Amino acid sequence: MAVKTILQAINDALDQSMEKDDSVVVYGEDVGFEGGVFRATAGLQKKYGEKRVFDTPIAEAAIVGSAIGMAINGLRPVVEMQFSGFSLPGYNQIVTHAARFRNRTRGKYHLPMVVRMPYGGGVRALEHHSESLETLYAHIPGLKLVIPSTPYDAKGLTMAAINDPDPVIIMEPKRIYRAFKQDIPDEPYEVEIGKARIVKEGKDLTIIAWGALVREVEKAMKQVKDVDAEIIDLRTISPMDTETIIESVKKTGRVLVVHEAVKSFGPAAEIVSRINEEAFFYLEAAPKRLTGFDVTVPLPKGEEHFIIKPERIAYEVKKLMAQKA
Amino acid sequence: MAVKTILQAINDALDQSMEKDDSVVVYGEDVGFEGGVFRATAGLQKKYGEKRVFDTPIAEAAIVGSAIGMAINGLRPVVEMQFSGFSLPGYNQIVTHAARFRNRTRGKYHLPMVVRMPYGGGVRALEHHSESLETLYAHIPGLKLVIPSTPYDAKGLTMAAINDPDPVIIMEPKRIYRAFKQDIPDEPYEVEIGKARIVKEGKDLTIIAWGALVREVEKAMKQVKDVDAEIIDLRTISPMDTETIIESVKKTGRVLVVHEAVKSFGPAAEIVSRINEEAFFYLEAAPKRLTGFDVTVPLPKGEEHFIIKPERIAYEVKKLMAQKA
Amino acid sequence: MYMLFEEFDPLKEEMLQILDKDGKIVNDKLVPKIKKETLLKMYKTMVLGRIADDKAVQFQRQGRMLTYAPNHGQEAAQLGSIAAMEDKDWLVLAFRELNSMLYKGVTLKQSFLYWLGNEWGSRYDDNVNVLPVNVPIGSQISHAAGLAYASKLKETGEVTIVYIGDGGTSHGEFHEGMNFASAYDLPMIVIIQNNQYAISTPRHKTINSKTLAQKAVSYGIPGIQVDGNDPLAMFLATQTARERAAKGEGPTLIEAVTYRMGAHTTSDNPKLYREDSEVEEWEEKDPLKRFKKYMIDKKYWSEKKDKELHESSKKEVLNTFKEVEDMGLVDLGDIFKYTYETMTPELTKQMEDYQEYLDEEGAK
Amino acid sequence: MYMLFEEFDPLKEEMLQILDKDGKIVNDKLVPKIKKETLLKMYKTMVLGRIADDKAVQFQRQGRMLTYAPNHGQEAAQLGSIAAMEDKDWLVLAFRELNSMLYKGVTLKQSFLYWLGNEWGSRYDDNVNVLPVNVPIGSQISHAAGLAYASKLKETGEVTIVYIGDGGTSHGEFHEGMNFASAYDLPMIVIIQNNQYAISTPRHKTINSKTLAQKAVSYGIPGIQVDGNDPLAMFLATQTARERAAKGEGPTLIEAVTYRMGAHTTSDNPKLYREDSEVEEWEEKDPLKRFKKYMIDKKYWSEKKDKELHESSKKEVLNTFKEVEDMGLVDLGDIFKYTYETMTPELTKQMEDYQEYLDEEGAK
Ligand SMILES: Cc1ncc(C[n+]2csc(CCOP(=O)(O)OP(=O)(O)O)c2C)c(N)n1
Ligand SMILES: Cc1ncc(C[n+]2csc(CCOP(=O)(O)OP(=O)(O)O)c2C)c(N)n1
Ligand SMILES: [Mg+2]
Ligand SMILES: [Mg+2]
Repeated sequence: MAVKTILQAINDALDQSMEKDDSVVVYGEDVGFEGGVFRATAGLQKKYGEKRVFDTPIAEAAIVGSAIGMAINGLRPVVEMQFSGFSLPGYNQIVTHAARFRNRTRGKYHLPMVVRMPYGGGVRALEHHSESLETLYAHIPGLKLVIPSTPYDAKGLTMAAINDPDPVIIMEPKRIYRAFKQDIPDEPYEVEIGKARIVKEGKDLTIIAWGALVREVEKAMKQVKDVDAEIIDLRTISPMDTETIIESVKKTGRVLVVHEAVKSFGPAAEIVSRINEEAFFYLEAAPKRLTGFDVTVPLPKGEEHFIIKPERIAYEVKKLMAQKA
Repeated sequence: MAVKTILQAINDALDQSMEKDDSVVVYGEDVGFEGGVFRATAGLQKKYGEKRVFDTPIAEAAIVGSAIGMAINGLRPVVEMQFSGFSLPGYNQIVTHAARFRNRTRGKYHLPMVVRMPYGGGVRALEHHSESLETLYAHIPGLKLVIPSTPYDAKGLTMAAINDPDPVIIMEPKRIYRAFKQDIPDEPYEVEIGKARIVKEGKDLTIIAWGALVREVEKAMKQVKDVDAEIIDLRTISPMDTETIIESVKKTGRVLVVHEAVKSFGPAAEIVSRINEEAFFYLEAAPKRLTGFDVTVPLPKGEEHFIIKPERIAYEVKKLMAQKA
Repeated sequence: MYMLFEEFDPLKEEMLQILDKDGKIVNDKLVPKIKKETLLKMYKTMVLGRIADDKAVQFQRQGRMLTYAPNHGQEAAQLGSIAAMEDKDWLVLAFRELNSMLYKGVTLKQSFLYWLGNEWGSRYDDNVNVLPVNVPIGSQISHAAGLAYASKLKETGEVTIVYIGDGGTSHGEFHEGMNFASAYDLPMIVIIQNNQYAISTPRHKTINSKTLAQKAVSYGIPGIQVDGNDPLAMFLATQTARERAAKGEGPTLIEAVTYRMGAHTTSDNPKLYREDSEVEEWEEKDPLKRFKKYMIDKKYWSEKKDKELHESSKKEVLNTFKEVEDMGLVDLGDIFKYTYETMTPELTKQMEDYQEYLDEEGAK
Repeated sequence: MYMLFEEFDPLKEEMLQILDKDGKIVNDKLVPKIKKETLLKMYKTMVLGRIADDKAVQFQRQGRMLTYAPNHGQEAAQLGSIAAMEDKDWLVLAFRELNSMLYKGVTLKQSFLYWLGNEWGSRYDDNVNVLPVNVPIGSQISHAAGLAYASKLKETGEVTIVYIGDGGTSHGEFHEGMNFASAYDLPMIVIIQNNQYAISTPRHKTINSKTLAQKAVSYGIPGIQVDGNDPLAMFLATQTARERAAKGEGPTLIEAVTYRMGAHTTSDNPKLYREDSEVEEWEEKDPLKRFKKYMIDKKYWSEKKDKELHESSKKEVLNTFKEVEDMGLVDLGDIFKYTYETMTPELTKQMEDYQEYLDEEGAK
């Protein structure tokens, strides 16, 4: 066991995966020599050489597209998009190819590849560095989308993603890259993709969050001592662990979904709809979405209002509890 | 008045907009000389010249990106993506720029531009010609997304989109491009963006659809004579006419949303969530989504199962009515 | 080193030709050594490809085929290049390469199945290193680069050949893939089938460079313009490029100057945008005609054999199409089963719900 | 016609230089005629830009600036080119063009406001034809093409100048925008600021072509490599390109060979990936030093004036920064008001709900 940040845990996962399996290659913009702008890939090029860890041109479509070719030809590429906002030029490759090769070739070619991307706001960054684009990936059949919220999960989900036979997108909540440490196992391990984590059991209401917001929910619930919330860290956005959500809601009857992505057509809508489909008559109050506003993430001098703080979560929890059944 | 198909109505709208306003330009792949692969722009180059109506390289990012520059510099570009599946290489431009220039420059530059794209299945086409990608555009703040279901609306929405001060995406249900005709006004007119249309009033349940599926819903309800459904054609996916939906649901207490886009994280989820937020205690049954499966639209030999037919709508209506409150 | 690429400079609009339109050798020194059996395989594939192509268009007119992208006229561009590759090499398609596919082991049945709208048509045999038809223009170049990267890393000696159209070179994906391949000196060959049109749009309307081969300059790699209707010239250029690639010296760009004799696809009417006279001019440059003459001159072939081949090929085409036509719809399960290795709970539920609907309603 | 572009052939690795690193004229015949007032404006802007740039880095170290992309070393590449443009022309930015922005009428206040994270910093004055900082690499090229298309259609005589980095040329968006502009002969000038690095990645690691200027060949347009630290050479190349553009002959690609003396942005540490000796070598080629010498030699300038200018510029920078620093947060309403011309009902509701939260909780 060793105490690690999320960033160190990711580095650990990449390192151990490369060590174990020669077919793992890691690349992207500034990923090689420098070890990435956040240093998630630090040290890897030195250890595994320039062929397995390398810098690319600024060309997201080619980064994803080449990974597709590599995956078909026996490698397990793990590529980085420098920020999730810059994954968009590679979006065509991800949607029309990465997500589809298995189905298109009726299983002849499948793509064990991983696309990592730091995402989310709260780091006082300029435009396109703060987006939360879960929906764009979760809506696409053939992709998996995972988001860790702790160092333990960061390592385990990254290793699971690399071992997965299908393409996995990892959105890394960069706001908490170095925010805290956790004692995690030294040896390789996986966190199962498709399974949520119950952060805290409770009976009064269900709060669903992921990434950086899990901690904010935890902080919030310390401010609302009289409410016994069940907190679920979704961990995998797609395929979603509907079962865990439904069981919880059946127990609590109330639900708050918290995310930083913009509200309309955002991930919370899917969660609310699944709850409607499978636990409608258990609901004692209208499910509530607490999300980013339907605007471009403001630049730092306005981000203050956009970021979801524990106080606002607490406020919504109280309002939700006040609704009578 | 003249009897027109949706395709002719769109052509009419483009023609009259170009006639009225010299700043309107129309371009895209094969849009000029040939008049588009569906012939939506037929005759325009001859009438308005090669400078205002022209063929472009196969380069969706440049098509959208240049439209942004033109809109800033006083033109009103109306560009075509040959199929909505091919809008993805232009998606980065649409999301990071088209949707944002007004906000980014605090109103100095705004973009009166239109991106037209035929969309949807049911035309026995090969891959990437059948997608329904509403969510990808509706989730992006700063964009508007409209989808006509009749010749009348096709002309009126297209003209409204061209006159709109903000970027508008038009998804054109190509399956019904030529499926039927309607008597529509010869003179220019607009259909207001952001307003749904009540196709048929009713009291038993609310069915929400758009594009090619509106007619399928109508056909379905002829098969279920004992149910008095209120049918809403959403027309504008974003910004959504929540009010019309909520009023209807408050009256009926039951709701079925029908769309061809894949289910998970799809547009129906947003509709269901809004209903939860504003009419929860009026609901007598769990809102139901009848949508495409979470798969790549099958090629023609499998599309049969994917396409939503009136029989299936009728089946879901009956099941929904059987649910007791 | 690769004199060929220095000798034929696209910036001077020099074009490599060996076998002229009348089947005469115009450049003796450059005639590549091609094994007889290779030439025969090329020729036989060309005949089968031509017949399959023309029949497919016919079937479509009869309402028996959905859509189809004809190759007629572009056979030499495809066969001349693919024949210079080795078995282990990778083939990455655009969508108009029936002849390269057939040569490389995709079956006619699979190809017809694809165009009839069945995913099983892209499930090529295990040992066939061919990626499926690639619909989003330009995006295949970086797939090829990725395959080539893996070959290089694993030191397999494989080289990847990838096709694209003239129109496709305008796409951003072309540029990124080319640059990526050149940055790492990947073993890759890019064939631009310049058939003069992108659907209705003539190549010169949207592309300003005199040649397409000169786009190689942008990537610091060799580029050469070749008579795409000349199978020998295509072979030589590709063979030279393959040597270069195999030695680790990187990718090469080959522009095959050719012509699409038919429609863009069967839903297109080329009469709307091009002159008959232009088509007739290119008819003269037909690759099959000149290849046949060359084969007969070389005594590898005869009119009699040709007649027999035409008959057997025609029979093969008709039988195969019939077989494919009779195959019907895909299984319901297939629609769901291949999205992920393991079906997700949600997908399983969707399939079951739909099955329930079929069972209940089908019963009525 | 445009002899300059024929004389300096990037394929032969010829580079245009007029004023060498010591401020000596090395190419007498080519010295462009530049009005004294223009030269003075260029020089004054360069001094202000240099000081603002260095201060911004300092402010950031003091925790007073969020992030910043330094221009130090690239001033001549920017000012030499922008000064050859006319008032009505359009300027399209990448993100490292403080000097071009200042020259073209963006205020220092606006620029600081932007880097401090306030959208109002991109709300340039009405008569200033400048597009805001463009973060997604490469995507600005087609915006420039669109502006230029409109200029051409409306026959306004405007020309658009657009900047991009060396790394940016690898992006698909660069290719599409360039090809688009060349296809319609648009009045547009593309300046590649080749500062040798894309963040940590040296230009030669990911780009195989000997020069970047030669990428023009791909679009059938002129390309020229210029000493980017020489304001006179940059002026001449841009002026010539502007003439060409204004005559309707299409775009030109200019590679300015320069160097980023500072970090990529203030969150980058270049010591990790480059040698001090390299930086020192480029220090010798400093554009400001040589420009100053030229101005003094020409008797347009003096040491005394220079000292005064440095003092007044420094004061301006400090005062402006202080002013901007004191501006605080943006209004809540501004976050919502500019997404659409008219706020949508949903957005209005979101704003009201949030305001309600602020009112209720703020009160406590
Ligand atoms: C990204 C993308 N945009 C548009 C299309 C529609 N489309 C199909 S083929 C084609 C023209 C291709 O021209 P070219 O590259 O010259 O190939 P050819 O058809 O001549 O073989 C177009 C525009 C597409 N398939 N992909
Ligand atoms: C599409 C996209 N991908 C990645 C980035 C992140 N990024 C910002 S600057 C930069 C390097 C740019 O290098 P270059 O074009 O040479 O310009 P320079 O910074 O040297 O001025 C990168 C990769 C981005 N802004 N946009
Ligand atoms: Mg073509
Ligand atoms: Mg650079």
